[in-house]
Amino acid sequence: MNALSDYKGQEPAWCPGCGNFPILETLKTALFELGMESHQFTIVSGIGQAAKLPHYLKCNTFNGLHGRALPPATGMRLVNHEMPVIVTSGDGDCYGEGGNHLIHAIRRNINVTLLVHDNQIYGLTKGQASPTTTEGVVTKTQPFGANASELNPISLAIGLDCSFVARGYAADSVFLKSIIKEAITHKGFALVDILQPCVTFNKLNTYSWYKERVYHLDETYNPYDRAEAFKLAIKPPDKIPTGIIYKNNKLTFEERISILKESPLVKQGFSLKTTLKELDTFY
Amino acid sequence: MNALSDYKGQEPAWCPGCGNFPILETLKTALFELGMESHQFTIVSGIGQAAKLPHYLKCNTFNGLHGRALPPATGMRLVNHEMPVIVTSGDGDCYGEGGNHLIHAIRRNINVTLLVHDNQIYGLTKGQASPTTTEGVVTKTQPFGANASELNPISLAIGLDCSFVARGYAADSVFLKSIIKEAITHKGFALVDILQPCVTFNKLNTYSWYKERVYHLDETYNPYDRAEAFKLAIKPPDKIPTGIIYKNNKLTFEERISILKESPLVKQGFSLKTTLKELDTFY
Amino acid sequence: MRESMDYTILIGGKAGQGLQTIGGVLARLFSRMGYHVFSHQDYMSRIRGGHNFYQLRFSDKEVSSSKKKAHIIVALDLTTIELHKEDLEENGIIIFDAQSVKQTFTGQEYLNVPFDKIAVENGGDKIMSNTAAIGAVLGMLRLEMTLLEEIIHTNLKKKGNDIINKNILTAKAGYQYAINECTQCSFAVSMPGKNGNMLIDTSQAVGLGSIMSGCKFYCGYPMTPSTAVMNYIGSKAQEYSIVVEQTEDEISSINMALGASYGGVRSMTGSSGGGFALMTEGVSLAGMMELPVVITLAQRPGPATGLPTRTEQGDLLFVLHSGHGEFPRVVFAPGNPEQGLYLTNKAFDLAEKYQIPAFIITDQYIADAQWTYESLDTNNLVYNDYRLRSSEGEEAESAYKRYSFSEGAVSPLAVPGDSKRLVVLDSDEHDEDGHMIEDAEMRTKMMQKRLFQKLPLIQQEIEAPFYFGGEKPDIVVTGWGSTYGIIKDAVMSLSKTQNIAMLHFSQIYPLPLYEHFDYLKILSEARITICVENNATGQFAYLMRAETGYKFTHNINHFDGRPFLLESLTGEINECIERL
Amino acid sequence: MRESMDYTILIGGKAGQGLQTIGGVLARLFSRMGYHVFSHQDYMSRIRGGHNFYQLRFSDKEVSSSKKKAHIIVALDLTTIELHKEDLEENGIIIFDAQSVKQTFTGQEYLNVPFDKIAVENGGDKIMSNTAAIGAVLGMLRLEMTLLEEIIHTNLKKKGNDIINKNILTAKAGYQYAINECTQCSFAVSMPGKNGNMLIDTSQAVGLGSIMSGCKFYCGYPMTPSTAVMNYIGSKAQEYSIVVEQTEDEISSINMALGASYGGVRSMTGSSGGGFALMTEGVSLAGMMELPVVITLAQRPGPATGLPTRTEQGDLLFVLHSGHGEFPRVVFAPGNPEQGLYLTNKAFDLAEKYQIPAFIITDQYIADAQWTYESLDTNNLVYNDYRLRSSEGEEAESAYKRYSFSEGAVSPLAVPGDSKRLVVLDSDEHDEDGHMIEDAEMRTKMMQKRLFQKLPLIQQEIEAPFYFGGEKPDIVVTGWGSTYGIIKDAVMSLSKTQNIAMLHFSQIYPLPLYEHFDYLKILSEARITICVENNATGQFAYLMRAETGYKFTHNINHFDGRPFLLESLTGEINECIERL
Ligand SMILES: Cc1ncc(C[n+]2csc(CCOP(=O)(O)OP(=O)(O)O)c2C)c(N)n1
Ligand SMILES: Cc1ncc(C[n+]2csc(CCOP(=O)(O)OP(=O)(O)O)c2C)c(N)n1
Ligand code: SF4
Ligand code: SF4
Ligand SMILES: [Mg+2]
Ligand SMILES: [Mg+2]
Repeated sequence: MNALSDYKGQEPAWCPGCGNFPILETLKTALFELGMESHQFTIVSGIGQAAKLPHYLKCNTFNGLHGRALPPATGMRLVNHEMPVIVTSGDGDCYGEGGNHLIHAIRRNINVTLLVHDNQIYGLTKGQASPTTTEGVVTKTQPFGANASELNPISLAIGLDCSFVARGYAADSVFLKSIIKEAITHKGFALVDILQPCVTFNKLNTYSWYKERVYHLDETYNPYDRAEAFKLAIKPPDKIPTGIIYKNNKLTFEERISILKESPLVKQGFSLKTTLKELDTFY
Repeated sequence: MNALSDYKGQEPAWCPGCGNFPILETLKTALFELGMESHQFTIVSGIGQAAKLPHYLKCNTFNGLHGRALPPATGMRLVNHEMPVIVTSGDGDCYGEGGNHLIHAIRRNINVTLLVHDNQIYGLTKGQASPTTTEGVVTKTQPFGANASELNPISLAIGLDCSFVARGYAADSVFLKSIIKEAITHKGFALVDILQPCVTFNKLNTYSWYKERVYHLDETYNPYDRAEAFKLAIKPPDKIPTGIIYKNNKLTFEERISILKESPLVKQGFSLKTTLKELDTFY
Repeated sequence: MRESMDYTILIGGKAGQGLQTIGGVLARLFSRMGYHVFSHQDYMSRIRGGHNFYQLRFSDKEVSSSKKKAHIIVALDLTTIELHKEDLEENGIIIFDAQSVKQTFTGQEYLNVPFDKIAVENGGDKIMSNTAAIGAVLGMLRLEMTLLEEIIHTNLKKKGNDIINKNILTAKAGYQYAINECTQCSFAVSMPGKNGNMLIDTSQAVGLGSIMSGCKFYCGYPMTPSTAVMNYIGSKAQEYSIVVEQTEDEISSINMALGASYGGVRSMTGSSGGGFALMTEGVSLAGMMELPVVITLAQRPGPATGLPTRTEQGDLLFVLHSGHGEFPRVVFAPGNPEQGLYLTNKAFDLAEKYQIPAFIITDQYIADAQWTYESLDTNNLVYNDYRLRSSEGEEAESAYKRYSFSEGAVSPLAVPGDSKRLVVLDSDEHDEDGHMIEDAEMRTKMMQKRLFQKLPLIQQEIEAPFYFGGEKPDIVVTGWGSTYGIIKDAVMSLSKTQNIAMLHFSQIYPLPLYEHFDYLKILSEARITICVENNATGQFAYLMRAETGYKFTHNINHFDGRPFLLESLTGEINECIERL
Repeated sequence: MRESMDYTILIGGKAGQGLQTIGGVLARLFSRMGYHVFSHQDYMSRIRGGHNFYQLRFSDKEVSSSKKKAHIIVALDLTTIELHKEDLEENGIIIFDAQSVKQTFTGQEYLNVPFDKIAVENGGDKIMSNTAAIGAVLGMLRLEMTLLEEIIHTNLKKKGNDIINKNILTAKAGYQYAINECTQCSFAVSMPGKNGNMLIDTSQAVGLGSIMSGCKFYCGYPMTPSTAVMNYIGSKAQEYSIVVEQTEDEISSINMALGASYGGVRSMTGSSGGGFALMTEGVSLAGMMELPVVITLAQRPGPATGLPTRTEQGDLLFVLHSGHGEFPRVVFAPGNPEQGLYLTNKAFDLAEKYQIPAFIITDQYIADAQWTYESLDTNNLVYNDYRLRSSEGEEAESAYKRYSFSEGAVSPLAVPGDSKRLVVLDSDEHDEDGHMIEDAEMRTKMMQKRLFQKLPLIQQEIEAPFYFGGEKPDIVVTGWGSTYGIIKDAVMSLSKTQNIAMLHFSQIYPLPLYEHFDYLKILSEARITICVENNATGQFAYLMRAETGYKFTHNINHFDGRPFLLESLTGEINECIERL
């Protein structure tokens, strides 16, 4: 790898001013600084604005179905646990359609880095409420307002004892970069919920709205205390902490599968001959 | 309603000694004591051993698909919020296949009582690991052992700020009955995770295993403190608290939908004539 | 010149530039004036940028398709000029704002209208440049301004008088600019001299149809192009007391809709391709439980995410066979808003009458396309409450069996809580009471009731296909669903020189009985039969062959995500004729 | 008496009583002795109680179906006697333990063997009563005990010598009891005088096939009757280094399998009815991404949960059209374990060769049914690694295009991380690089490559259907999948008196080309053609008509969740013949 520009992919089709732009640039820088070349990692995504990211960043890409990024990411890791896998997802993609996979990816503690571009809205489909949309917001498909409480991905993940739980803010590039780098190098499932302004459809959670609320967790904060992390996570959202909120050092899923000890599955050979003896077991 | 025997349904097809029997009897007693007659409530279930329950207890029944009990329960409540709805589910049904619906039913705070017969195993399909199976247990479909951490439904639900979160134990009928009664009368989504021995497939979490660990939360415990409840929920499982672990008094989903204020949807009439004027809006 | 007036206007630009507003206002304007209008949309899967267009045809005779060539092209950006200038009709004109497209064009066919400048000078804000464009188009056509003022009033009511007045001023200025500058404008606009027409698209028609059928519950998960139906119903939810709920996923949608149906109301859900795929298990559940539900499927090109904002008829066979196991269903595919309204009503009626899932298939093209009508017939709409809601006395009620054999194919469906009747539904095979069973005899009886007894009854309800042509046509052009309009326009124009007929199926499954109208005879006796489909494999032709054995002599298939256009379809039909 | 020896043993009892163990040991015993064995199972959806049975036929000639009538009924409970006594063959015998069924029966056809008592007296524990029963059956048949001792040794190795010896003692006592007491036993058991046979069911064969095809990843969610394949592969996972993962739901299964395939290994998933329905979106994804994956569908009666432990062929059309949009696939339905092994291997090969989803359809009946073979041919199995794994140098690698048009229908599929090639897959329509596009031209080209260019190549790979009969048969009995054995036995027996042939499809889609074998001609020239299906609507017949226009003269359909039995199918075929 030589230059940051080597990551340049297709021209983004996002709206001018979209919070996805700084996320894309930050991710590129993080990868660059980690020395990961385009062919050395894979980005898996679902469908949504965030999910388009791998087209805009040169890399191995599995841009699959809406809500279904984590299962292929898991499959990929299980057959090749030397391949770093990053998932870029949206709040609808990950917490709505894909909610069940999130729960179980956390349980598995598969070593995948999940970046949720959380714009608190369905962007690509034009402005419906997402699971993180603030209660009460009225949209065309929420004629009575978003009547469900907004999902708190941080407390959910801590509730599931997720191995790495962080929150970042799209416009806070330097800090976000440090979080993303830690998430990528963390051994285990890492969730980074990234607050992302959607300038077109989310008129509530704007750049200035976030700016007033977002703050950094400082060095004194201990992310290893689960109960304290939970307390922080459920505080009223007038001030929004960013940084690594919780982490632990569980074994990864890949580490717990004995047959993966020696080498990744994809590198283990096969010959039909070695299997012929199985026929004998049926006599 | 006259007698407990009025709830008698089909002959259960459960194994002799199964923990589902006391749950069934306890539920009947709770309903009886609450004065709810068979036609006055509905039980919705998915597929699994627990899901067979409504056939064994005379009532309005929607025995739907595996993992999909909560959506029809929600649909039912939305069109008739005068109808109490109870869901009987299994750990696979509810936390595995149905995990996404659980998250969002909690977010909606739909006024449904969810009883999860948590036998920490897939019973009906013959003994595969469920999301609550203890890490490491080997089964035919877990040849490398259950490698994911077991799901903690209590901390998950508290993480989602579920309106009512309780744990009961199948063989502890009197206490379980009191929990179920409170869950049914609670206004909002109520999750009761019921520890249920499966005498056929779960050789680890047996009656005696539970007996050694289960204890009652006493009056001094304050279920309204979310952070404390979380602490309790994540304690190591050498001692298992039962009782109401967390609750809050949020508005229910039904209450937040303006058009349901006056009467349940199913009682609101319809006449084609009143809609004819809509044609004019297209000129 | 022309026999009748028939103009096409294309408005092109980037997503977010408001071309839908321009198109929408013009379409509404022309229909209010009493013209017949047909419009369709072409847009990319992005929110800003790219290239989109809105195409509108208006005429003093009925029009039901789009043409390739346009008389006026409103170019909001350079790309529009580059991409569409070849499609300009003779004497057609491209209007554009040289300053905003950052290039100028000269020549007979170009008219530079400084939209932005007009907007700033008259309205005080560039934001009104689209209003200037609308005014300019009217000016080019030498039409009156009064109706536009009315529309500005209605559309901007919420924004207050100041905004309204500024917009009117801007529109007038654009209008005047075109009157003065477009010396080459030679459009001969005949006055329709009639009352205003309705303007409606098929998503609205399906939404309207569901409201007029007493639908009380709609749930769905956003997915283009199916969301439009949800949006329409949502916009009326308060007024007609309809619960509209966005679910966490499509699996929840179908199951929640079934729960609502069980609860005793008419309920509906809808999606597109992948979202519908997730519903198929629930479709099978509806089949087993015998629960009424209406499902709309707005098709888009697959497989997988495909071309999410474009059009295709690629899911017919998937819908027909969706869900494991065997159970009856009805499948309708409206070819225009009128059919959309009628068939949605019929879907609700049959779903409840026979306790089955009923499908309405559209696609992006027909979902968005606007048509005009003098009025829509509502006399053919029905509303019957087929539920068992009366009270009978305790004993009779306790004898209630959800799946009783005693009433033949359709066992009365009671409403839980409404009486002492216990309503027991099971996804397993069950007995009359609704409790699960395993014996072969009961299984066979239930299959007979659910499937074989119902099928002939349902089939009797299906009406003849639309037929247009003589008794013994040489050529029959057949289609289904969204191709209704285009086939009609093509066949009408070809019928001047050919003994050609049109056959169109909107009630697709079960196929209509020959008793009503012997389409098989017509087809078998024709020399050339062409099945036109917007898919690759000819799915309707496959269905016809499977059901009737009949094989079309020709197939015309497009699968590029775009709708058929009149010139090219006519050309392709002609090729089939000539090839023989 | 009989031309050849052909005995049926039925073991009946409650779930949990161990009748599968008795049946399994007897089946293994007979096959080791060199007999031909066919067994099938009938069980309820419960873990304890109810009524289940295991039926086993053994003969000195090939057998491939079950008969209704049994020669020996081992009744572990009263219900078995009550339900099955009518099905006893002439001179057949019901053995039971009067004490444990709590009733006694007298008469020529009953033999009371005190299983429990024998077990307690010889083994010291009632738990061995099934061993006593096995011994007794051998005694009734006057077969040797040696092989049973061997089997007891192998099966109970882990339990230690004490348990083994007690079981052997118990078996011998049961044996001796029958020798002494069954004076009415008149079974004439010919010695096969050959080597032992293999005994295998089709779930095992499919699992074995996947292992022998280099499958390295299996994921699935438990669902009867599909779980057996997962169990088999799971039992070998350690030895052959296969990751076996139970997913949270079936949506995850198909998507995880695709992720694994993308990662560079052969991968597989499977389910039944409703679980498969949830996979259909992912099937479409495989189609769009052109990712190889093998999917097994073990059918059971639907709709919805249906009869979860029973059998049906009700999902053929659903599979054929599953997934939105249009893309190629292959569908195989093995009719016996031999075909199961071969077709699984072929599915893996074709899936990877053409980068498509390949399906293997079974059903509960064929999944559980055991067959014997002298040996299975492995010479017809292939393993080719079609992935692009070689290294080319940086420049060439950076020019790699996942969906390159330059190699025709199939673009080389590289392995991410294996070289500098970037492997870009997209669920949207895409260009050669794999990046999303919206233009009509690229869309059309991709559809042409993905669908139309591949289809004829795939079709060339499909082999002729199995045909058994003369050149000009009067009667042709046709079937697909699990009915292979029963049709074969029925047609063999009818061929003594009729000019009858059998036609069986296990490579179902695409249908075989006529070039290989003109089955259409055979059918068209026959007088009576019967399509036998274990479903209500005749799905294969529908497919045949859609694809070829051919309509069978007769259909035999069962849909009661039970397999066909020899006597009744033969009867029904005769009826068709007589009716004409
Ligand atoms: C199964 C399925 N359902 C629905 C859709 C339509 N869809 C595409 S993106 C999207 C939501 C996007 O929201 P989010 O995930 O928050 O991403 P954003 O666009 O906001 O970044 C939806 C509903 C789909 N493609 N597939
Ligand atoms: C979509 C689908 N997948 C799988 C199944 C098979 N299945 C039936 S019950 C069950 C699991 C039962 O486990 P649990 O929910 O814990 O209930 P239990 O039997 O233990 O009470 C499964 C996997 C199904 N019926 N439908
Ligand atoms: S719609 Fe919102 S999230 Fe999507 S690109 Fe535009 S600004 Fe970004
Ligand atoms: S298998 Fe387990 S859960 Fe199921 S009925 Fe038997 S004991 Fe109960
Ligand atoms: Mg979003
Ligand atoms: Mg369980």
